[in-house]
Amino acid sequence: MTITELAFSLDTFYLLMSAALVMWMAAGFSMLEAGLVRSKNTTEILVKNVMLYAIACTLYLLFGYHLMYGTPDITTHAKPADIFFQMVFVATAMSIVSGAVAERMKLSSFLIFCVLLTGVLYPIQGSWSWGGGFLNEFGFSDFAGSGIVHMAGAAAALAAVIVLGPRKGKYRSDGSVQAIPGANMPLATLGTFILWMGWFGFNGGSQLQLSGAGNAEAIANVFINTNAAAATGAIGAFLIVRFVWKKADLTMILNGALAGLVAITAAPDAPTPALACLIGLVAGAIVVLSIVGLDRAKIDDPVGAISVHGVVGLFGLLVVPLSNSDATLVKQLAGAGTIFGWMFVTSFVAWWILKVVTGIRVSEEDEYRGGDISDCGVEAYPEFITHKQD
Amino acid sequence: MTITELAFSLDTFYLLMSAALVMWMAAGFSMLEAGLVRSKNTTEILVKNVMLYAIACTLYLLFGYHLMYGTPDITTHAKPADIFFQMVFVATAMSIVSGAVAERMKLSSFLIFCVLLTGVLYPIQGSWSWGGGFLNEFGFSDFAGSGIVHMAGAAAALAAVIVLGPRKGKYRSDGSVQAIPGANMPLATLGTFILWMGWFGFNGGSQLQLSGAGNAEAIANVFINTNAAAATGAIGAFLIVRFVWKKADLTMILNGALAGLVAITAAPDAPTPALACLIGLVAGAIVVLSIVGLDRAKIDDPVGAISVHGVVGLFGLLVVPLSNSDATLVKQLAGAGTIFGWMFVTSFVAWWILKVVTGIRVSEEDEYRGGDISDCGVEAYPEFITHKQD
Amino acid sequence: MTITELAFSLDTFYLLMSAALVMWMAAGFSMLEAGLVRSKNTTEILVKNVMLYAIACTLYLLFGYHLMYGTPDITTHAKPADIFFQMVFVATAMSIVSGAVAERMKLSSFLIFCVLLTGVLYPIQGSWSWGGGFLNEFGFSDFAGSGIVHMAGAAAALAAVIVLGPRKGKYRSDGSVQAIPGANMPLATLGTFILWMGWFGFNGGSQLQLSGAGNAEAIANVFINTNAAAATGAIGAFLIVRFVWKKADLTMILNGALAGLVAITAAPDAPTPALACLIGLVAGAIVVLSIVGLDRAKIDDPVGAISVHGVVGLFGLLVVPLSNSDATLVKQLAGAGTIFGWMFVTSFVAWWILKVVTGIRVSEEDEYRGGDISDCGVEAYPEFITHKQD
Amino acid sequence: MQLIIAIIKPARLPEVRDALHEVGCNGLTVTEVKGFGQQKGLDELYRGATYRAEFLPKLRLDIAIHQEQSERVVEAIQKSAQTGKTGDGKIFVIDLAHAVRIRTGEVDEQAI
Amino acid sequence: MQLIIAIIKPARLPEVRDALHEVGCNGLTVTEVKGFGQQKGLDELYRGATYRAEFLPKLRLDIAIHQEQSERVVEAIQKSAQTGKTGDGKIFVIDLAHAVRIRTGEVDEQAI
Amino acid sequence: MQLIIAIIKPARLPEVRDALHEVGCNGLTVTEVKGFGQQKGLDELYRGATYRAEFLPKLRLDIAIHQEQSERVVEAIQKSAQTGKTGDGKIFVIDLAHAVRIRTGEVDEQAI
Ligand SMILES: Nc1ncnc2c1ncn2[C@@H]1O[C@H](COP(=O)(O)OP(=O)(O)O)[C@@H](O)[C@H]1O
Ligand SMILES: Nc1ncnc2c1ncn2[C@@H]1O[C@H](COP(=O)(O)OP(=O)(O)O)[C@@H](O)[C@H]1O
Ligand SMILES: Nc1ncnc2c1ncn2[C@@H]1O[C@H](COP(=O)(O)OP(=O)(O)O)[C@@H](O)[C@H]1O
Repeated sequence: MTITELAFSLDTFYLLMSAALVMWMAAGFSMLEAGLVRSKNTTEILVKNVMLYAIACTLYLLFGYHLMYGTPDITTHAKPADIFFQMVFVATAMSIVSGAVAERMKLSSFLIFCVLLTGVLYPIQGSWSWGGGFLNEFGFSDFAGSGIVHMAGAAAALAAVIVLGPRKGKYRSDGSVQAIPGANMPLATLGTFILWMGWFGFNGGSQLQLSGAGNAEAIANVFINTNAAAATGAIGAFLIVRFVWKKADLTMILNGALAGLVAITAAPDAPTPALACLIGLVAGAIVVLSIVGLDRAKIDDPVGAISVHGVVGLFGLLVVPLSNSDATLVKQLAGAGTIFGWMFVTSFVAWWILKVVTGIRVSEEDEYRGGDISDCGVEAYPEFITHKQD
Repeated sequence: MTITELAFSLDTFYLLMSAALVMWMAAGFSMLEAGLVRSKNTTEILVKNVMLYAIACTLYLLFGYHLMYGTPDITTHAKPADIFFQMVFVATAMSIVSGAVAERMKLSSFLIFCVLLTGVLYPIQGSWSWGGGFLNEFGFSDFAGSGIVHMAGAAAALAAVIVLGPRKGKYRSDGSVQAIPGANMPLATLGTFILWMGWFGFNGGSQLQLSGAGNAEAIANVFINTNAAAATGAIGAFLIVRFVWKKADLTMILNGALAGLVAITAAPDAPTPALACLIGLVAGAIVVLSIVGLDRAKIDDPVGAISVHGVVGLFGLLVVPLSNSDATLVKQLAGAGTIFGWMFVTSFVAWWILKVVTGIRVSEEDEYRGGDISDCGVEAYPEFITHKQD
Repeated sequence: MTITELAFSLDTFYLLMSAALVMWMAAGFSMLEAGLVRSKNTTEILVKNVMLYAIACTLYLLFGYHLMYGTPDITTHAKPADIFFQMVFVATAMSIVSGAVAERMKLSSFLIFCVLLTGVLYPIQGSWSWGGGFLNEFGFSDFAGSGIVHMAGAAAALAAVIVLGPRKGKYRSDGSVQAIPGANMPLATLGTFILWMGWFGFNGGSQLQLSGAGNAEAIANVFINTNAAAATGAIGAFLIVRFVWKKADLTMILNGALAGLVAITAAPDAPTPALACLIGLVAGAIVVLSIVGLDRAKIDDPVGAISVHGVVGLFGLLVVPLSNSDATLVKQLAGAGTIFGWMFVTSFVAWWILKVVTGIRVSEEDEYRGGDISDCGVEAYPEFITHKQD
Repeated sequence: MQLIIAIIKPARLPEVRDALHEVGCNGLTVTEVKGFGQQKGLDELYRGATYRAEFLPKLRLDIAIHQEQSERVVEAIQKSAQTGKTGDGKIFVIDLAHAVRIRTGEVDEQAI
Repeated sequence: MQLIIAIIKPARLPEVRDALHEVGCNGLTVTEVKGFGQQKGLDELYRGATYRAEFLPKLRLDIAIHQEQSERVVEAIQKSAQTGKTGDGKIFVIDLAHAVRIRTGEVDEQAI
Repeated sequence: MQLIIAIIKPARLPEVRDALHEVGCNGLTVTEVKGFGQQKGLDELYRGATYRAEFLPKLRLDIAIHQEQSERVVEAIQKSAQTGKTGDGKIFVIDLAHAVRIRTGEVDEQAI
């Protein structure tokens, strides 16, 4: 065996393990969202999450990868490993949408959009940067996808929420916000930890090559910075909720950790640990303010997906120049604008057409009874008595 | 350091990580089954799952491995890694049984059978193929255990269910089927995702060697095909339930994903991605029909284990010739028949003896009250009011 | 590429994957503790677990690592990988405390102590052995931290519980023990499986180098022994509860598995599998007796953390001489005493000062209502009716 | 009109419902309650300490009926709910002053 | 004094509460119950087998009031709880012999 | 015979049960209910928006007793359930027309 061959084996394994960790994020999104919706919509959000992952993988495998990368010549690792790794990313983008539209979107419309996003919209957009297209040439820098994956998904989610409207009862007639607590905090926490763990694959794998001391150093940096930003993201959110509202709102802290992860994703290899901590801390603060702000603007996002992945994704892109001297604020802004514009406009049109043709919102009665009974036939916790009304 | 030594390290690590992922499947089975039984039997099914894993590991480590493989001469990786990897497989086989007999089997009888299966029945059967025995020489092909692990476990489960009978109340006096919904859908979904993730270790590790470009390519194929079959399995099940019953039955979709995984396990390295998708899709459809069919035949299997692992395990064996020209339908059928016959007959006799000697079924009153109180002393959710009756 | 460089890459990856698995243990502790407290304190224990991980990582990254190891010269793997791996260990130590003080400790005091333990107490203690200090020179042997991590955490927990007192209602006026069942057994089981899996990183990574046949052999041994001890730990606990109380108490079995893991951690590389099984079996038995004993002594530890990590951690240290001829009982005792003394005394003083200055216990009314409402603003399962009183 | 309040063992609900059906009583309201009486709770065990679930799960049925049916309905419940073991429960009968069917506004005898 | 027992659809609680408020009735006790009557349950589907949830979720309101308010309160509930579809529920009225406010020990008319 | 309905704070159940025991009353049925009255709900906070849990958890005790015990039992409950803070609850007493013990078929005074 030659050393090149062994390096090939190692790099393939490294990518496969990373991809398996990203696959695991599908479970994370499922649990996070299942914890943050009301119990009457829990089965339905689980169906959406399983199906979106299944559809995303299948479509990207059969069409999307080709659309995004053509037929690249890969020599350092086995090509299927590359396809698998890229494939699980698209599911992440789609998972962001499912959270934002939870509790009122029709299952069928959601799945149709899922086909569109994972088979067409995301791959085209991805080809511009990671596929070697014009954004790449322009100098836009996004290491593991703060913009290409997270903000892109959030843009589609924002379009969806605008077309769809808020959940019934979320905004009172006097304009004030009605809190609608999710049904299961341990699930939401578990989901966040799963995402946190999976992110080591998401960011760590994005170096794409492990062999060679430089690569290994870079990946080790990615791991430590990813973890640091998540940790300080949680701390940032905690400090704000503790001082502003005097309560340690768990769901905000979880969103803070995720915000730290999203923010560092644009350049997890470059910052010093201290800078990574700072980026996470600010991201954790931003996400809390953004969630409250969007709520006031009547953008009803039950899990905070648009804030976590969209607002903080943008923030992540904009702080890349702090650690990467090749990147400039202008290039980052231009790239972010291009991605957001494409995803938002195409998604908006798609949702709007879907709304006109098939409808995208469940009937008022089904929304009251919950998607579990109307769409899935079984409740998430059929044995437990729940407060139907309070 | 020589390159052989480094390859040895890499291969050992690869097997250990794979084995850790398979170990993780024990958690997957636990959560899946805990989600699909009623809350009054949840603690009990958790006890069974923890104990079966503990017993399986201990017995296989002390006796089973030797019975199955003798004292093989392993040079490409550290021998304990091999033992560990093989060890976690036997727990998988036993986990299949626990699901099928849930909600009515006595804990003590279950654990006694567990000793028998993991210490004797499985290792003997495994030695015929993976141990280099007659099935191997005959040309029976089963890459990672669609038959040797999954169908074998399902055969023992089927024997158990026949001897044990259905849960009280499952079949009405007029012969119609009474649905008995599981108590916790998020747990069932989490369990499925855990199994899905663990399966990368299950199938990916079964190549047994990573070093060398051919091995790395094969493993990368295994990963992508495993994921593809699971994804299309979910889609296949979804399509059927959606068109036949108009409802997106989550538990069927989950079973569909698992069916895709079981089906591809017999030959995950060989098919093209498109063929893997097709195998998964058909498996997802088969499993739904099989679950409904077995239910009509009054084979009461609360989690669908016999359909997922048995019926689809057989299907997986039979489609091996599509991608592996060395395999033939006749050889696969003969192998499947041998494994099924051995496991079913020996298990049937064992269950029957247990039934006569100690009894295998809880008393009617304990079945009504649930195994949690009678066998474990504490309910799974002691604080939550549940519908005792509806 | 040279072979040294490739080994560097492999070793870095091995450490990073191990560290990711240890990070995953944070989720395990969260779920275990969330399952074993009453539902009214579930959100609060989740907040504590997320925040302690975040704080531990941040402080250890910025100060603790330096305090413990200085600026070591690491050549076999990337230094950030080393920092990351060491960093997740400190979170484990702190997680032990959170379980023991659950349901009555003020969130703010807990977090202040967390800063102290992870930033100062643990690193100083760790420097004595793993940092190359006097315990190391003295010949104290603790491979992966039965004492340095687990017993150290348990010592701080014991000090906390003594200063804090038991939960209201735990001990009746006649001195008898009132059982206070945890709210969610599946979560506790999931948590245990997560810890079990993560422990492969905890112990497996502690070899610190994978390349080289000797290292690979050692790590494979670590994996198989770690698993064996956990399995027999569960069996040991099961046998005791089954024969003494006639009930298969799930939470004791889970504690038994964890006890096996803690016990083997002091020397997982050296024992034969049979010895590892024996160590686990005894550990599983010890932990049950210790839990009941501490309960009688009115040390109220809702999750059994002091028994699992402290009592069994000590046991693990003391059996090292059975498999490691360099270790002696005297040296182990001396080391254990030093660690325990330092951690217990400093923690006791810290808790005592905190008690005097800010108070460490929630008000009686808040304890009755639960930490979720008073500290966090939202219940863990806001929709489910729970028995407030029985 | 009278209101019958029956506290029964949860397991007997199907039998009681069928018996009520036979005597022509087709409406009822069920509440999950906990009962305390001569029947002793179960000892449960958790981490080596036993604890008694003192309050046992029962169902409470509320059934409004016409005066003249009262005796027959009470008898039907008593027979069908009986297991003969302690804890079978109680039946209480209360006089109703007034009744209304919300859907139609019908009152008293018509409303039941 | 009378005790009004109203079985209503859960979705109507906010309307009923507002209507009660308007007629000056500010205390009530709510119980989650399951109802069985002319309204048919929903068919649910699980693993290919349908099952009917025969008992439908309802809320039971208990409201103690002064005799003279009785008619108005019953009317207020009936109007506000009505959807016109089967299953709207019933209102039962019972005479109260005695009432006590635990906090103060006030009795009867004062206690309500 | 009378039926006493007591709405109490959940935390007082042990005290009330002991008090009932002392006055010789050994059977009761407990229901978890939600109460609404002068006592204001708690403000909870979720994601920056406050929400009020308007209905507060209470327990409803139903206790059937002999007429002559009535006064003593009501007094025992009132004393033991009292905390002096708003929300302590109410006690309502209703006349029972009839009672049956399901296990034995005993009726009225014997049944309680
Ligand atoms: N005095 C009472 N008032 C209200 N409910 C009662 C009373 N006595 C008994 N019950 C209810 O009836 C149930 C059965 O009573 P119990 O004394 O245990 O058995 P039995 O009715 O067979 O004598 C109790 O669990 C409780 O719910
Ligand atoms: N005889 C009765 N006694 C007690 N509760 C009743 C009775 N009849 C009906 N109910 C309650 O009223 C609810 C509505 O009754 P139903 O017959 O379904 O519709 P409607 O009141 O519109 O005729 C039932 O679900 C049940 O809770
Ligand atoms: N008119 C009423 N009818 C029925 N239940 C009532 C009534 N008024 C109060 N309650 C019950 O009593 C509980 C306590 O009443 P509240 O007015 O809050 O305090 P207090 O009894 O101390 O004046 C309420 O939560 C409710 O369950």
